[in-house]
Amino acid sequence: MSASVDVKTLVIDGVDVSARQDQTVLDVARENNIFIPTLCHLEGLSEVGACRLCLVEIKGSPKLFPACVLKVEEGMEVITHSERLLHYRQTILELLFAERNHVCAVCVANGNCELQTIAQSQRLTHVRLPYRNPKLPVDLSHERFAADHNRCILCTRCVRVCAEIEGAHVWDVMGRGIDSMVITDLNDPWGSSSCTRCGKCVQVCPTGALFDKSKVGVSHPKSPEFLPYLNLMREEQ
Amino acid sequence: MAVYQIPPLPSEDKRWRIVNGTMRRHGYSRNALIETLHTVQSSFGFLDRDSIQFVAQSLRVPLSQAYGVVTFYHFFSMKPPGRHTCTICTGTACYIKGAEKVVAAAEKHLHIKTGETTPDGNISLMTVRCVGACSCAPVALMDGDQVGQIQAAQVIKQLQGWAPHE
Amino acid sequence: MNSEELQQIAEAVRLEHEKYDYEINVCMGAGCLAQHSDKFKDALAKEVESSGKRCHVRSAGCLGLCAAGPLALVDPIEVRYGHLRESDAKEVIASLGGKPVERLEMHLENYFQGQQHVVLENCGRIDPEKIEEYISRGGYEALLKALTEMDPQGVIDQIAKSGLRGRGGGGYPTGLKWGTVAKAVGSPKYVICNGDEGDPGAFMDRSVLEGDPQRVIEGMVIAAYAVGATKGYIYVRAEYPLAVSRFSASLREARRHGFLGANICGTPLLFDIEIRLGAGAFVCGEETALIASIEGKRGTPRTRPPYPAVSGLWNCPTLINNVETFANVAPILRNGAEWFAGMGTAHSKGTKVFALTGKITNTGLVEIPMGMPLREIIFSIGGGVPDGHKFKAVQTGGPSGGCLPEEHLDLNISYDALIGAGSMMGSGGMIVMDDTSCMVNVARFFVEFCMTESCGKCIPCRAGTAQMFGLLSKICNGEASHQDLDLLIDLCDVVKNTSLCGLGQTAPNPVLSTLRYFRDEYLEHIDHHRCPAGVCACNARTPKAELAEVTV
Amino acid sequence: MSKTRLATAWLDGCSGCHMSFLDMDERLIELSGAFDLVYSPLVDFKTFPEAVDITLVEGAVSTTDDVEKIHLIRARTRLLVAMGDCAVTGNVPAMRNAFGPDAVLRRAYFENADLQQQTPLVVVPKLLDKVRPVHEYVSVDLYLPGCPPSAATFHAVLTELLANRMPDVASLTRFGA
Repeated sequence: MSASVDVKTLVIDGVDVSARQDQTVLDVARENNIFIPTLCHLEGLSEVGACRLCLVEIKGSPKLFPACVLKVEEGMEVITHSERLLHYRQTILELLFAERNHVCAVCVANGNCELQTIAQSQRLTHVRLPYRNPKLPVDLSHERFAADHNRCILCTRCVRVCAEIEGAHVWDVMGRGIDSMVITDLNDPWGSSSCTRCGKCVQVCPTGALFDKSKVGVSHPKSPEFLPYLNLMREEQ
Repeated sequence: MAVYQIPPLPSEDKRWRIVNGTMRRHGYSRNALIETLHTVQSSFGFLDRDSIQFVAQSLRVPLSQAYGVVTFYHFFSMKPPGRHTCTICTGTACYIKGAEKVVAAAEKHLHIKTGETTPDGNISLMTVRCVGACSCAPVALMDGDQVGQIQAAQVIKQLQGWAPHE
Repeated sequence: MNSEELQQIAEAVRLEHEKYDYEINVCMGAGCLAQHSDKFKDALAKEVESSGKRCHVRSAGCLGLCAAGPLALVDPIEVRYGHLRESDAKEVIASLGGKPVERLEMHLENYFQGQQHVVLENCGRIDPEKIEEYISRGGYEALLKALTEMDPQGVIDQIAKSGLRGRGGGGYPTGLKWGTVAKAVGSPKYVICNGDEGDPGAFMDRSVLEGDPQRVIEGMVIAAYAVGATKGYIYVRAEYPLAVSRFSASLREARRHGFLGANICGTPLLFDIEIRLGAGAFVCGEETALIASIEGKRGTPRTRPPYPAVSGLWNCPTLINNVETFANVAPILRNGAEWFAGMGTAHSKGTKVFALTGKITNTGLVEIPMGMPLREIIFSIGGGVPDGHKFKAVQTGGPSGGCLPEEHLDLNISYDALIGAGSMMGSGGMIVMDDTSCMVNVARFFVEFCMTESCGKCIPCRAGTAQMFGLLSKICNGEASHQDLDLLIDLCDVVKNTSLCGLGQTAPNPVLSTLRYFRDEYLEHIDHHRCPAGVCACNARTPKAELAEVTV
Repeated sequence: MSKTRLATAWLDGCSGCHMSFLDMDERLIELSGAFDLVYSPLVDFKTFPEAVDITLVEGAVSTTDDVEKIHLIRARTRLLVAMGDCAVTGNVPAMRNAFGPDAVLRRAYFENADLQQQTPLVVVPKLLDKVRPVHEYVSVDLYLPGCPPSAATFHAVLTELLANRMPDVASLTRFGA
């Protein structure tokens, strides 16, 4: 990195903070221990700005901005928590819970699920929207892992980690709209796909959609922390 | 670095050469995926596993990405079409002029839902989001020929005309 | 190609035309072709031959009133015929020099009075497949003028001064966009013409591409010169096969005449255009989704900034304008920015093409100066609502727009006025509804459209539109409560404010506008389980009735 | 001050919430001075009484019987608490929604039955097409997610409710807790 990086100062939730010009509001907020909920964002992967949970207000604009892709600007005044944002975040979480069959009580990720944790952090105690209860497959064909589409929130972390980090691009999204689904290869069973069995997708999956079969019935924490480190190692090489 | 080999044509079928021609014209560039899929569909009538795999591997596009593209665009079909196709426009102008009733009548007559083909493979019933002939609403494409100001009875009559003669 | 050569071509066409006393323009638009206008044209040509009359029969572009097709326009006597059959050819030719054929003639004084044709000036009057005919009507003069008399910044200044705003719906100032791309760092630069007219109920772009394709090419080349682009793409819906084939042929013609390729018009300008086919995805009208689609990927939008002007196709600076926007470029340079700015309102200049359809007497393409009251378009040009029915609403802006009631008919058409009333300009669909339409059902229709067209990338649009559709269906079926209505209104707010792209951000508009103007219809469905227009199958179901039908 | 009239009810659930409620153990005795238990599957009242202050409802609405019960409960209760994930979200009972009730009955009474394969038609109430959380039928005043909510959660919530305060549920429990 060149020595002459511009430094910007801005205000987040009333706190003066400084940032490098190439940083996002989310980066700076996290550096300063300001919690902004995210699901599709994961340090080490490209940003898609799709989960809309990190939307923040900027003073002077009626629009909301996703903090994960919002670059800092001099003098910017960011509000990360307000009644309005809380309501939007809760509703987005409700939409996620009602979209597929997230039965926390019998989910392999219960207690280690980012969706579940964020729902609690956003004070969500029930879902006003009718549950859609779609009939979705569970793919158990892989020797080590399994994919339960009932729990998938289409954050596409698996797609990105497989394409960007592992370089295999086995995962992608098929269909569109409410019928979208993550697939391996030509919608083949995971077990007979070109999967390299590296398991990165399982580690980055925020819910119980992708899991290690050996962890069924025991606690199944995910460890996506390897990503930034892995990227650093690559840059060094 | 290993030189990438374009996979051999899946069969002797001459249509594969047309498909290959499209890819060659675009220098086997990855961004020719959609153009090539159009060629496959216009040559074969639909896309199947083999054709998607052939195109994806020829253009060095990941299989899942190619499958994602095929299923994203509604113009692409992964089912072989019937001998005849009745496509009813469900754009706004057609909706206002009662296209829904025509669709319902056709579904009832053929005992299939839109997007399906009769079990004997004779007739496919489709809907389309606006063919841009809104002045003539409601509009249907009967085997590709545009018919304007359609009424249910008229469409049924045409469908009856397509019924196989024993 | 220089201006002398251009004049020679125009002169040759004029000389050719002087041989004739009459010219009959037979519409070869998709609408008329479907009604066999080609057979009529052949019959006409045969008849001319045998009659020995000095008459030229031309394959022309869209004449506007597709419902009355096949259509023909007789020049110079300005007689319009409709509903033509092969057998009518003899009579039409025989009448030349005498009285027009009464039984076929259409009397459309009101329809044309008040219209002002800029974009459509050639539509129906030239053979779209003959570049010479386009040139004979002033075609490519603007390009030559730009290349020989103006520098790129001068072109941008003219476009900016004209006040032209994007005709695809958003209304972004065109000059400003061009200026941004021109200043953007990076090469190559691209020019993209958005012909993905996905708005159901609109066919302006289709008619321009089929009826006057060279005009769009000229606009794109001028844009390329202005912003410094070397490569262009036009993205056309695969549902428009005729437009695709006409445009392909026109590209070849333009290349042959040196308007595309290297050294355009003898200058160092290098630019060429490639066609890319859409594949049935409304969301590809959104510029970042369209770019993804040209790159051969799923047409999912991405967050902006960066805007395509800075980082677009293959991360290079990219100018994206819609067909109608490009079609306005040549006339502006030809006639001057002041001429264009002289039409329209303070902030909406020029003309706008609308596809007038639905429950209206004269359905078809109309081009009117901005600022015209809706009432004039619907009741004067459009001839009002037929069959003794009562006007109820006019829908503009497609699935992103809204429905305006009677009391807003005196609104003057402009970008800002329409937004103020809860609708939007959109690409130009204008659908008239009468008392046989249920506004809740209309809202449900549009939400269903957005639901099936949602790309699925962001959750508010993906699941939000599906939930909105469910709630609207419940209302239509007469099964909803006031709580459901409140939930629907809340969802509209969330989807509008949190969706990633324009599709989701505007998807609630049809619901919000119908709620604003036709709330009583919603309440009628909820409180009394009945549909005032008799469209919805309200079966007055109560929770009790639901229990009774449960079986094991 | 008169004691709070408390009730608990059991729709389609596993009774785990009631078990967790009982897990309050000696704390239950401590709380019991403040309420009268006027109806509960834990005791032997036959009908749901009038003028109940607080009712904790366990379970989702999945039969015609549940629908009648929940409407009756709502009509006679001042503060209705959806207790546990089944009441709040539909949870495990709602997993049949993707398959439909027929598939469930076929599995239970035919495929897994060795003798007398038949669908029971009397005594057992009819299954609804879809299993729904309580708030889709009646308004709910407080949601207590968890499968089951822990005894500590129950204690904290009841302590607040009995003191006429609304508890801060989100800090105590979550879906699947």
